[in-house]
Amino acid sequence: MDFSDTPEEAAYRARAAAFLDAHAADLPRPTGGEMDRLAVARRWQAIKADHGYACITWPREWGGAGGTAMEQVIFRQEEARRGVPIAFFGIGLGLCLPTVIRYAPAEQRERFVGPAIRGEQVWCQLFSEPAAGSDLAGVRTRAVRDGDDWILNGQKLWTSGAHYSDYGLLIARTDPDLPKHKGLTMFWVDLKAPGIEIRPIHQMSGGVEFNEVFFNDVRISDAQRLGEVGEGWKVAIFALMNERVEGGKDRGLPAARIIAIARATPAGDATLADDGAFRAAFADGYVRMRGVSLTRYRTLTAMSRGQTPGPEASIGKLVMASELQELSRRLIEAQGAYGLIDDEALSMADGTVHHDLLHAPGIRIAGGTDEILRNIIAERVLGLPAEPRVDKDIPFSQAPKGI
Amino acid sequence: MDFSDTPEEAAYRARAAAFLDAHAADLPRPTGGEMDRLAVARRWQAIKADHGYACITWPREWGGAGGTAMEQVIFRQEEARRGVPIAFFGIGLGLCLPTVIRYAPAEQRERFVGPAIRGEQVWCQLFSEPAAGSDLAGVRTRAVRDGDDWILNGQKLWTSGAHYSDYGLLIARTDPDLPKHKGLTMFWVDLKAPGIEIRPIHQMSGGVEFNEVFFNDVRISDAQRLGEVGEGWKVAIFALMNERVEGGKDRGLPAARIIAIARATPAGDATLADDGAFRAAFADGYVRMRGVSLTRYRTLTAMSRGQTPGPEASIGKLVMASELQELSRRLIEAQGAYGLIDDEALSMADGTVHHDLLHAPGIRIAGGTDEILRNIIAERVLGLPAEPRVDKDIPFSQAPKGI
Amino acid sequence: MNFDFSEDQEHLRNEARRFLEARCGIGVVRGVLDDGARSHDADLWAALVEQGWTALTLPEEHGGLGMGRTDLCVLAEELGRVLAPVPFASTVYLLAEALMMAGTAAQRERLKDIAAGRCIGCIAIAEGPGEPSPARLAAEVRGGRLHGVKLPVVDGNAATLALVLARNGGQVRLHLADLTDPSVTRAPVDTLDPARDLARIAFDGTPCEPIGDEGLVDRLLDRAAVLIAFEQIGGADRCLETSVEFAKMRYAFGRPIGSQQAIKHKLADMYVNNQIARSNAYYGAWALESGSDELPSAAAAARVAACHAYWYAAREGIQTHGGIGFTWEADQHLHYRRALQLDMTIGSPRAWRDRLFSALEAQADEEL
Amino acid sequence: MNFDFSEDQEHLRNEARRFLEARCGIGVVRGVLDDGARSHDADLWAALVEQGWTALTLPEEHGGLGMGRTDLCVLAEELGRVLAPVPFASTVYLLAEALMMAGTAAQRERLKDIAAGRCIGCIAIAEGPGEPSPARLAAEVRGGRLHGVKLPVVDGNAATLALVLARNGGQVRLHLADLTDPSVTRAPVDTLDPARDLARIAFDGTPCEPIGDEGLVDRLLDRAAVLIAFEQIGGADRCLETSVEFAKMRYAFGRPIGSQQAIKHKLADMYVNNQIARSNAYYGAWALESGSDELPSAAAAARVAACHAYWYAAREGIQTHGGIGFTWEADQHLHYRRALQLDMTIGSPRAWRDRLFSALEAQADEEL
Repeated sequence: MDFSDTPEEAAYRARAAAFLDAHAADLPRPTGGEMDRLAVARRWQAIKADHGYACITWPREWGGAGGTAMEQVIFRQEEARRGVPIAFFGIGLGLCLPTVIRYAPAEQRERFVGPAIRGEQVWCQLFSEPAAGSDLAGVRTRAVRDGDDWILNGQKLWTSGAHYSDYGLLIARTDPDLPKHKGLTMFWVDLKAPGIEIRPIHQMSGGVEFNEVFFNDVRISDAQRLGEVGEGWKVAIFALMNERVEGGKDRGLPAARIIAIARATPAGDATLADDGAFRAAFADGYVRMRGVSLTRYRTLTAMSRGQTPGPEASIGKLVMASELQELSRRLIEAQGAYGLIDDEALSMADGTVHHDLLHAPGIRIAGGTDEILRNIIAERVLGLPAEPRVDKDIPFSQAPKGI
Repeated sequence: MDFSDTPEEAAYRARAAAFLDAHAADLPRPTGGEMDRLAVARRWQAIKADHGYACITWPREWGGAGGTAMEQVIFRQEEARRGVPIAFFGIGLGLCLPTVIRYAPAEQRERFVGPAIRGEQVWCQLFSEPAAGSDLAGVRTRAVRDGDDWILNGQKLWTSGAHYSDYGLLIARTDPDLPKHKGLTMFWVDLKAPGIEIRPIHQMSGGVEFNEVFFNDVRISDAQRLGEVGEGWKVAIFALMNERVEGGKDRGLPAARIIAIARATPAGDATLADDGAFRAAFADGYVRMRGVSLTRYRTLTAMSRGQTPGPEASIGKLVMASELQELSRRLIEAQGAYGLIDDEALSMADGTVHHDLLHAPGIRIAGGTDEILRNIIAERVLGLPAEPRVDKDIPFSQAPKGI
Repeated sequence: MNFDFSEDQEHLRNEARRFLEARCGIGVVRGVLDDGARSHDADLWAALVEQGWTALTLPEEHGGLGMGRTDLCVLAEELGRVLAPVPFASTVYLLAEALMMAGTAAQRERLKDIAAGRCIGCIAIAEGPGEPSPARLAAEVRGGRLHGVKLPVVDGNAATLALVLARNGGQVRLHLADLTDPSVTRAPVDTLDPARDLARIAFDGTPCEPIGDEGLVDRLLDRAAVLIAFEQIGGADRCLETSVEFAKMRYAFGRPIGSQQAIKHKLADMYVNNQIARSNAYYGAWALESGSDELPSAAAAARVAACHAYWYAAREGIQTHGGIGFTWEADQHLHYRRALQLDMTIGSPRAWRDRLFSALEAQADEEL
Repeated sequence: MNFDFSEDQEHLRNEARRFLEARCGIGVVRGVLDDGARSHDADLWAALVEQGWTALTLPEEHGGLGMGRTDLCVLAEELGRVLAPVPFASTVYLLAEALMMAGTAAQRERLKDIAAGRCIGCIAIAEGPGEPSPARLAAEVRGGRLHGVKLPVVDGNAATLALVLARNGGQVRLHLADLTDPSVTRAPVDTLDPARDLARIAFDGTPCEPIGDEGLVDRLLDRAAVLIAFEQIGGADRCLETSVEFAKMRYAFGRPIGSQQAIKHKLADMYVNNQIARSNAYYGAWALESGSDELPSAAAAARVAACHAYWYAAREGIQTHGGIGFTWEADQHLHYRRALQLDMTIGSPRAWRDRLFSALEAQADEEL
């Protein structure tokens, strides 16, 4: 057991580091808002594309490097070490473009792949809806055939990045009289098309990361269809399978920071760091947070050995989100009434802990609720049987629906 | 808000107290084992029967006192205060005999009610089976018609007191080709009948409170049937409704005892009573245990106001069992390696805490598992919808079955 | 056995609920939440005063209605249900109680102002991070004048009269200080619950007078703990009701999410917590009303149970609602914020757990 | 990246598992459980010795195989799975480690006896209720002779050679004491896990010699914590497997209970706990093998996570099995008992949580 690279990995890491040292240092630091960050990210993406690092695991014919998943991970690690921008293109290159490459006609592939790899065009996914969250196949957005076109009507929800995206992958219901999973079809849409309205969603944490996207009689060509009519669920599964395995990133302050805060927080005649209840609770939370981080090394080891990590990676977010919520509450509670103060200038760690407390409920929901993740672990890792499904074999139009 | 009796309740309590003071003091203290305790309990039961206190809520025609549920509670409180024996007859008088009275022909009622009230005959219930625990209607014990008789074959499980009982209420499947709840019939059986074998169940706690009861070609008369053929489920529901509302009894040591133990347990340079982690955990457990006790007063208040308590009383056992498990583990853990010692002479509170730790898993299961109790609260108190049932409308013989 | 609210009290509850439904809809709460400049809803406050709510438990000779603390518990629960953005607890459970418990005849004259709505109270204890402790207290009275900074003070911007914990001679005790005095500087501070008022208050030689003895602050917090527990239970029950309703209406996989055990058992646990909290709070109410020796343990138990119940209900209420529950427009986060506000307003649950253990130790010593 | 067992180690595991399946069926465990007179299964112990398991990590010059601690982790996990009723941890993780870490040349000669199965070890620290603390320690060495009572001592009846914590001059340190000396009186005491040995040992002037310095006991427990964590994970994974299997086979309401979320999510949580424990234990194994400075925090984290995982798995394993899981004949309670035994054998999880915090504090100080 150790944390070292294999010789091949070490060699790749050296090459990647050399490239990054040569090119990443000159990147400007974004100073403004999101649009400024996007501009820098585009510039970096183009540089990576010029040197074959934009889509490491893709085949060379599509602009990739034909590399391994482990090489991709190593490159990301080296990027992260240097703080270069890596956001904005993940959904497009990870999920949308592989779907375009697989399902679109040749001339569309030619049209979209290059600009997407270079960061010139940004993609988002338009899957979730008000009534299709955990139950993703419950989409109600309608696509009705009209000659060589389709007319879209409906509402998508929780769309990351729609406001700066050029295109989106959209799943819509084309036949409500077929059973739920059978009446769906996948399309791509131009987000500048008439009839599309994008509204930001105001989150309880104060942030605005997601959008609602409304479709009012939006006309698209049948040429924008990806896969056969009625095969949308199959295409969606293909798209989502391409999503990067997310082991849950590290969340919350590092242990040393928390210990420093605890030592600075008076408690009785001593400090919070002397309080048995805090010490015990922190220790319990620490081993869980730490366990998730360490589990990622096990996942990487599997990848390094050429295996494909399975759904067991879903424990990451499940554990991290709840621990973050309880840890941040515990730190805030220990401040006494002062903990109520939600002001970056006054509260500990520049407000990070308060932000975590208000953000954690969203992490427990977004990208699979705690409950869905437990189902996935139970059914796909442990092999426990699924629950009875009452809506699988009846026409979607007749399936029971609520709000 | 207060804890005092209404004037009527106070008057009843005074009468009960006078009776108890006059008669209970002379009762011998049992010195031997279970059979000795049973003998004393029988004697006391007969005295109560002579004075109309044996079945306070029953109508006078059946030997009861036509009293209220609140009077029953008050009498039990006064009995408990004096430590008189109240075990052995609860299942018979609370559950079996009301069913006999409701469903048996007149001459059987005459035959059974008097001796049961006087404690001369003891009854048990024979409902649960290996494959019918949480899912009580899953009974597989077969009763096959043979002229004027029925032949019983099968196995009952978790039967309290079968080894000292004279009779039992038994539910059996009389038609496996009907749906699950429709092919059941209720009988009474004489536990001395040929073909019945009673074996004690050895529990993980070391105790023996329950039995397995095997039926091998046991022949009973159709006159022992209670209710119509196929109506057994209805009769069982009637029987179980008569079960006394059990708010969960107080479990574990009282707070003052636990604090004394904590003060006597060294921890670092001080004692466990000075340890922040223990103080916090104990406080959390205390409010839950205490909350259950206090909830019983609310239930009694409802009864005192003439209302019938509902399924909300099921929170008692749910909370108490888990808290008992964690509290006893915490106390044992705080002893360090010494906590491993399971010897009444050496371990705290004469071994009570160790007994609780080994007994708690059973409390979480017997009389409704934690999971079933949460279902009951969710469905019957909060009105949440039931889960889809796959086995309700098909012949029992064709329903999926496991171990 | 009579361990519940009386018929009269249930009548009072119905009246209060009707009144608050009409006057304290969620728009009133959001009005304060979204406007950083507003400490509370002044119209609602005026209406409460008019209804006699601030006068409910005050003696008749001071313009009060002379009713019991259990009656006040009823109002507390209803105020908690609707997230009322008013300084009721600070004024009625804390200031008025302090005056009634320990005020001199002259000090008690202020009760008339409370009854008439001319006086809003607050209690100023904290002076920065960490649970306050007498040893670390810096605020000091010298020559009858108060010096020091209190941060934060709940309802400190709205209040006219403060109870201030300060060092005075060798003692640490409460003082009454008029906040309209020019020596007082105060400003709002950002808070986790913007629907409630939070302030920084600096005293720079403010005239003040001591009230009660050194033990008053603890006795006062015990009493307030019971009343605030009812506010928490009101909020927690509201979260439960909303979540149950949503779980019946919201479908996934062709059936209500409330038919799934993950949701069903979560809501059952919420119900259990709320019942546990309610029963402990009833005992607290009984101890408060009857002047029982057990008030310290009863109050601490009520508070610990209520803090747990409200936090769980608010937290899992969001989770039950899924994505929509995480939006600003949904009301779930208002309870999440209020649960935290009530947790911290008179000492954190962490501190009260410890206090409960100490109270049980004292009781155990009594019994021996 | 290579954060997992190697191919060779997986091969060792397969061998070990096959061996234990053949030699340590549940009947072997119950044989010790049900017979108060037996401290361990001597046949199994002899077979382990013959397989070279006690010699695995010992140096070749003392008859050992010179393999690494990570290899020993593999055996620990397999022994934990099958609830092996043998004094392996006491002999190999504690006594042999102590001799290798700090023994004099003469003391290290004992390693040959361990390799050859002639010596069984134990560590004697506790002297009654409460986590041991140097300040309260009564056992004392006077003139090279040990006086005092140790209660309880895991494997104290089976052992031939003890590590005894005792006061010696101004220091509290470990000593080697031969338990076959006539000055030693020992007797079994009833234990929560009757499949494992627990003793009271009285020393009345027993010859002994110090081993290592004052810091040895803590360093030793850190090392043992990692190895015992693997035993716990072995047990916890076994509980999970058994429960999953049962939940697929056992039907209620016409479908497997494992299709109900109450059971499904319980087992998912069990899986998560076990994975968290495994990852922490791997890090502990790495720190142990590589001699990392982070061993104290890594070992404590491994132990805290493993105690939690095994307790949860054992406890909810019974619950998943329902009534049948509560019977003596079912094997669930053997894990419940063993989880408690391993929890308490080298200091409770309560004590180790505190130790983890202290270790993280020390690391944070280093980093600054």
